[in-house]
Amino acid sequence: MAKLSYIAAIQQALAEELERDEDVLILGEDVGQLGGVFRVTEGLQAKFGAERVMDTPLAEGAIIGVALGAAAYGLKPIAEIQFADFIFPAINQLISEVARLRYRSFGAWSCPMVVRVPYGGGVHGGLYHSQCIEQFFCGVPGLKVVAPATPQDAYGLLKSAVRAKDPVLFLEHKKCYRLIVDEVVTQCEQLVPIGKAEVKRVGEDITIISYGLAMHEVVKAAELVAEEDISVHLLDLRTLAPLDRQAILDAVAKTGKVLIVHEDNVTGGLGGEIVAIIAEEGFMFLDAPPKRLGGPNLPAMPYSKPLEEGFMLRKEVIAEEIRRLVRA
Amino acid sequence: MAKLSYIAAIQQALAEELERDEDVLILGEDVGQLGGVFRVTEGLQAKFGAERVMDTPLAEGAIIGVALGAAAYGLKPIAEIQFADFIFPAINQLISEVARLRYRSFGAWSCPMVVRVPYGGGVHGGLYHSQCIEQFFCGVPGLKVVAPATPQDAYGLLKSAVRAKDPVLFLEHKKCYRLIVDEVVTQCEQLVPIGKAEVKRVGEDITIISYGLAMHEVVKAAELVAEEDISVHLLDLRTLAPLDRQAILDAVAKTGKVLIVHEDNVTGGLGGEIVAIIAEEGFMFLDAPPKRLGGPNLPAMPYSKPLEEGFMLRKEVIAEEIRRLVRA
Amino acid sequence: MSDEGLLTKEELQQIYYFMLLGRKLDELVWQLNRAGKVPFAVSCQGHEAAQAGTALAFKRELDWLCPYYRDLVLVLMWGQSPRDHLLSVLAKAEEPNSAGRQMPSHFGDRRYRILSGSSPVATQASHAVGLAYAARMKKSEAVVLTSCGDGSINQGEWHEACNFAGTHRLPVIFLVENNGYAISVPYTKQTGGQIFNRAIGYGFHGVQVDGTDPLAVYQEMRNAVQRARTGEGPTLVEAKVPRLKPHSTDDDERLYRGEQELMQARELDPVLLFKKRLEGQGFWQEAEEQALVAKIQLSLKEALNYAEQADAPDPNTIAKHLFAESAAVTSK
Amino acid sequence: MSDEGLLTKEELQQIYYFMLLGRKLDELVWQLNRAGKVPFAVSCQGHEAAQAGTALAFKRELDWLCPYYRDLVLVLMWGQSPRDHLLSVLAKAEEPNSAGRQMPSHFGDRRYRILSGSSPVATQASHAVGLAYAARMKKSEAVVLTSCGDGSINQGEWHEACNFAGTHRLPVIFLVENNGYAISVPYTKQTGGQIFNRAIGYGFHGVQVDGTDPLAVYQEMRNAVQRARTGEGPTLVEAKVPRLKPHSTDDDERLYRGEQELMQARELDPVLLFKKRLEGQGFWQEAEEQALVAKIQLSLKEALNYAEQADAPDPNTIAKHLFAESAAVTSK
Ligand SMILES: Cc1ncc(C[n+]2csc(CCOP(=O)(O)OP(=O)(O)O)c2C)c(N)n1
Ligand SMILES: Cc1ncc(C[n+]2csc(CCOP(=O)(O)OP(=O)(O)O)c2C)c(N)n1
Ligand SMILES: [Mg+2]
Ligand SMILES: [Mg+2]
Repeated sequence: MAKLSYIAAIQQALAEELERDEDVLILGEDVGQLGGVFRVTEGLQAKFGAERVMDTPLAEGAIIGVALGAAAYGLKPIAEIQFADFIFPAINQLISEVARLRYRSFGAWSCPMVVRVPYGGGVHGGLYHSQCIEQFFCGVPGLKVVAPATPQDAYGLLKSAVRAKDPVLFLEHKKCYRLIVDEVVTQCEQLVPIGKAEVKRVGEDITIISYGLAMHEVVKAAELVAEEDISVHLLDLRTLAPLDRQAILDAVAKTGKVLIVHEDNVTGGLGGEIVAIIAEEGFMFLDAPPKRLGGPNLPAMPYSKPLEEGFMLRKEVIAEEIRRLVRA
Repeated sequence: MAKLSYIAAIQQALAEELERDEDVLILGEDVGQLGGVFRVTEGLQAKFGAERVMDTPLAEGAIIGVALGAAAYGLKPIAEIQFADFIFPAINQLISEVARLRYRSFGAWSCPMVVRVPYGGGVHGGLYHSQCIEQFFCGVPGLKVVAPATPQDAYGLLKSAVRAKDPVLFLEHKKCYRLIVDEVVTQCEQLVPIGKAEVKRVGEDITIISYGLAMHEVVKAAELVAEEDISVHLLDLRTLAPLDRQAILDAVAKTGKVLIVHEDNVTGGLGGEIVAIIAEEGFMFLDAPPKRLGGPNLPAMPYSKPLEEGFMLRKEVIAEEIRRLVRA
Repeated sequence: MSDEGLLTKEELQQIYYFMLLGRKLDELVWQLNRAGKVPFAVSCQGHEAAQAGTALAFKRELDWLCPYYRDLVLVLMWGQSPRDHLLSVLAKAEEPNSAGRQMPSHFGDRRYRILSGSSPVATQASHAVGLAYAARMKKSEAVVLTSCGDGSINQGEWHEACNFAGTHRLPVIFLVENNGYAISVPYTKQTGGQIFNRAIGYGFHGVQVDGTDPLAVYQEMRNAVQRARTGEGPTLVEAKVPRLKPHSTDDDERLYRGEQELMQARELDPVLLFKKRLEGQGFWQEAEEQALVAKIQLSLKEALNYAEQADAPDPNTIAKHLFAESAAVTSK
Repeated sequence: MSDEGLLTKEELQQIYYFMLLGRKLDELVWQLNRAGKVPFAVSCQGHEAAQAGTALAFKRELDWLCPYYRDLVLVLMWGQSPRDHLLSVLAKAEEPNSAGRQMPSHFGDRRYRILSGSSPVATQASHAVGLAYAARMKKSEAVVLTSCGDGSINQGEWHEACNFAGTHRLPVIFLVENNGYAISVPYTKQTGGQIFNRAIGYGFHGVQVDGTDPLAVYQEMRNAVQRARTGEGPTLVEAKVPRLKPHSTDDDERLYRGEQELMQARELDPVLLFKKRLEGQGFWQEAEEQALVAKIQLSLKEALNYAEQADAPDPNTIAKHLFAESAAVTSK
């Protein structure tokens, strides 16, 4: 067991998968010689060659389209979109092609690929290097969307994603890369399964459902309110599509109160779907209205520091909402 | 007052706006000489010239980008995306540029434009000529999304959209074009305001929230159950973003039971957001779990008739759900 | 160009056979549409020579195809049967492209390395590039052909694919079937410059060819395939063809094409032109023609019979093959 | 090419002034970054001559600009001040591009017809085309300039814009500042073919020019502007420039550029080269240089002073200007 940062865990998983299966290849902008603008793929080109770890032209549509072609041939492409904000030129390929190849061919073709996407804010990225983009993909049938919060989950989910038979959008929170460091069991075949949420903290008074960087802020908020004898039950979704409905309903049943916390905009964010599932299927568990906490309904995070801070969710705000809900 | 089809109402609104303001221009694939593949713009090029009613190259990204430039110059572009399914090549322009120009320039620039988008199924369109695409845009701050169900609303909302100071995505249900015919007050300045839902049927037993073609199916279902003495309160959203929260809550308060019906996939569709608003803000009005009814979570409508029929919402299914909810 | 030496008589007759087969099959589909039996169809009419000349230049038991909706003759030569196509236009469960999920002419067939395509135009171009990249990486000799119409090249995706292929000198060939229209929009309102010239900007070979002449097309394609197979990179082939039918069965082309223009187009009918040429060279006779037409008509009748009796998709299969695990996805 | 006749001594000095101003301002910004006062910056260093030669060819009180993040000299010549730029790198409330909402060098200024841009590369190209279309429709004589880097031309959006402009022969000029890299990816792994050759495929004029030579650039741009202004359509100008700094302050270019290559790039420093040339022609003396540098440094110091003291954006304004009605959008 080693202490690894979130980014190191991802890198390790990539290296192991490249080693394990010679049909795995990585493609994206700057992923080769530079090792990616975040250095996730550092050293991989030197080790596995420029054919399997390839710098592509600056064209996200082609990155995904080429990956589809390679997958159809029988390879296992891992594509990197440099920043989530730049996934839109590729969204036609992702939605119209990648997500639909198996369905539209009645299973004759398939498209096993991983699309790695650094996303999220709090990194002085401004309007176009900070966005959450999960809302555009979680409702797309045929795609699975994964968003680990911890190094272990990042490692285990990435390995599962590479071995999956269908496309997986793998969301890596940029701010977690070096901030989150933890023990990780590596070199193991104990993969983290796609589609399973995990209770990250057991509690009695209120259930919080979260994922990604926001999950860590929730943990801090839970520690704040623990001093006031409020105990938080925390579910980390880990997979955003398909949602682990059973885990969501079980978590809500545990406390009867639920708060959903994510960095993405409230309106349009995944919280709406989660609340809807709870309201439809877990109405009898609820003893108070469910509540969403998320980014303001604005076009991503402004660049200037005070504006960015005004945008990001802080543990104090989460703690305040917890108190309000528990006392209501 | 004249009887107009949904498509004729749209055509009339376009003609009137072109007449009223010489800065209005129409651009899109086949909109000129042919009058559009659905004939929405029929006759407009002959009347207003090829400069103001222009056939563009087959490039949706450019259509929207060029419209943005024209809007920044001071014109009022009305862009047509031939089928909603083909909006994805333009989504980068719509989300990153059009929706954000005003915000990112702190109001120095703006982007008043209308993007007309024929959408929806039931027209033998198969996987790529049938899609609902509202889920990709209703959570995008800076965009307004409108989806009229009736000729009058189509007429009045389109005129409002052309005069709006900000971008409006105008969703026209293809199946409504010739199916829905009704009395329309035209040549009037009584525009239908963007952002306002409308009660289309007053009732006591259950509230249904819907929009677009599905709204008409709900009306039929309401007529079915009326014979069983179930009375349906029907809210037609008309504007999908921003949602008319007050109207939604009022409608729910009216009956305490709510069913949301749309053609788009259940998971990821707008129903999630609506249920979340109701659960968060109208919990006390509810005397039963809210419920969503929508398309199956599949990548759009298959082509073959039995499959398409299996996909589309039918009034019998809606009626059955109404009975279930009312009797629960 | 003299036809001699380039192809044998048998090969010439094979080209003609597939052109005629495509034409008759296409005509049948349009009849079915007019009879109300098929809700929608597109057409290959006018494009037959370009496609037949193209296909002949490939190793069709090895090479890959990412076609578009007009490529009936291409997919017939790559291996699909008229029955496959009729099953597809009738949206029957056993049609090989999509089991009735897609509109007709959205070809895809694993048996013949025809990658499934969609409706948004030009997305197949980068798929072809990815196949070519993978083939090279796996040391295969395979070459990949992808095609689209003259309007579709103006999509950003086509550009991205061409540049990717040019940068990596991949074994892929971009065929553009230029019929002068994208639905109603004529070339002059659609495309700046000449299509084949776009190749220069991507650093590979580009050529324009008379797409009504299957031999001219074959010759350029053969060169292109050779370049691709020997590591010399991609080629762009622009084949100029007439569009002999409206854009689709939904289209009314008289709204944008005058009678005279339509007549001119019909004079460029590649099937008639090639038949005359074969006759002129003594390679084809009226008796052969009649025998062939009869044979084709008979086989089409049988295929249609079969297709009409085949089952429509079972609505209960609607959720199948969304994912590998085929979990039942229900509309709840 | 002889410099005489092309431009007056004053114009030559004006070019040099803006090149030097851009350089010194850029250096200052990087110092601020290294001092921890500015979290992020990009650079114009190496691109100054291409931009100055370009700007001079336009009617900057009439023409429009859709620039990209390296275009500091362009926007200075179009009207922005060093103070504007320093306010922007410090993300102050009154910075004109975005009031601190965007990263620095995301230029936009209504006063000078510089249309606000974003980060996803190449989206500005079609905006420029739309401006040009609107200008022509409103019978304006305005010409539109849009620029981007050599990697960015491989985005589909750039292609779509070029084709649209070519088809409609619009008064728009596409400047590509080719510095041989897109972050770490060198030209050879990025671009098939030669950039200026892409123009042929869109049916307009394309030219490659030495972007370290402001006069060569000016001359080609002057021709391009004239073509645009007289209805002869777009031009693509590829200016070859060295990249004298890492991609951004976040980048470590030693990971992908050797010391020797960096030295070679420095030998192409356009500011030094142009200074020498002016000196050689007797248009510039060391004393003038010292006076100008002192003047620039003083003005930059004042501007910096002002900018540092200016207010940061008020977090309460975060929801302003989402829509015209400016409805308070709260995070509920
Ligand atoms: C992205 C996209 N936009 C629009 C359409 C609608 N559409 C289908 S075919 C077509 C014209 C294609 O013209 P061209 O490429 O010349 O091919 P042709 O049909 O003439 O062979 C259009 C606009 C589409 N399928 N995809
Ligand atoms: C669509 C998109 N993808 C990726 C990026 C990240 N990115 C920013 S600049 C850049 C390289 C641009 O290179 P080039 O066009 O040559 O311009 P240069 O910086 O060299 O002047 C990349 C990949 C982006 N901004 N937009
Ligand atoms: Mg065509
Ligand atoms: Mg560059």
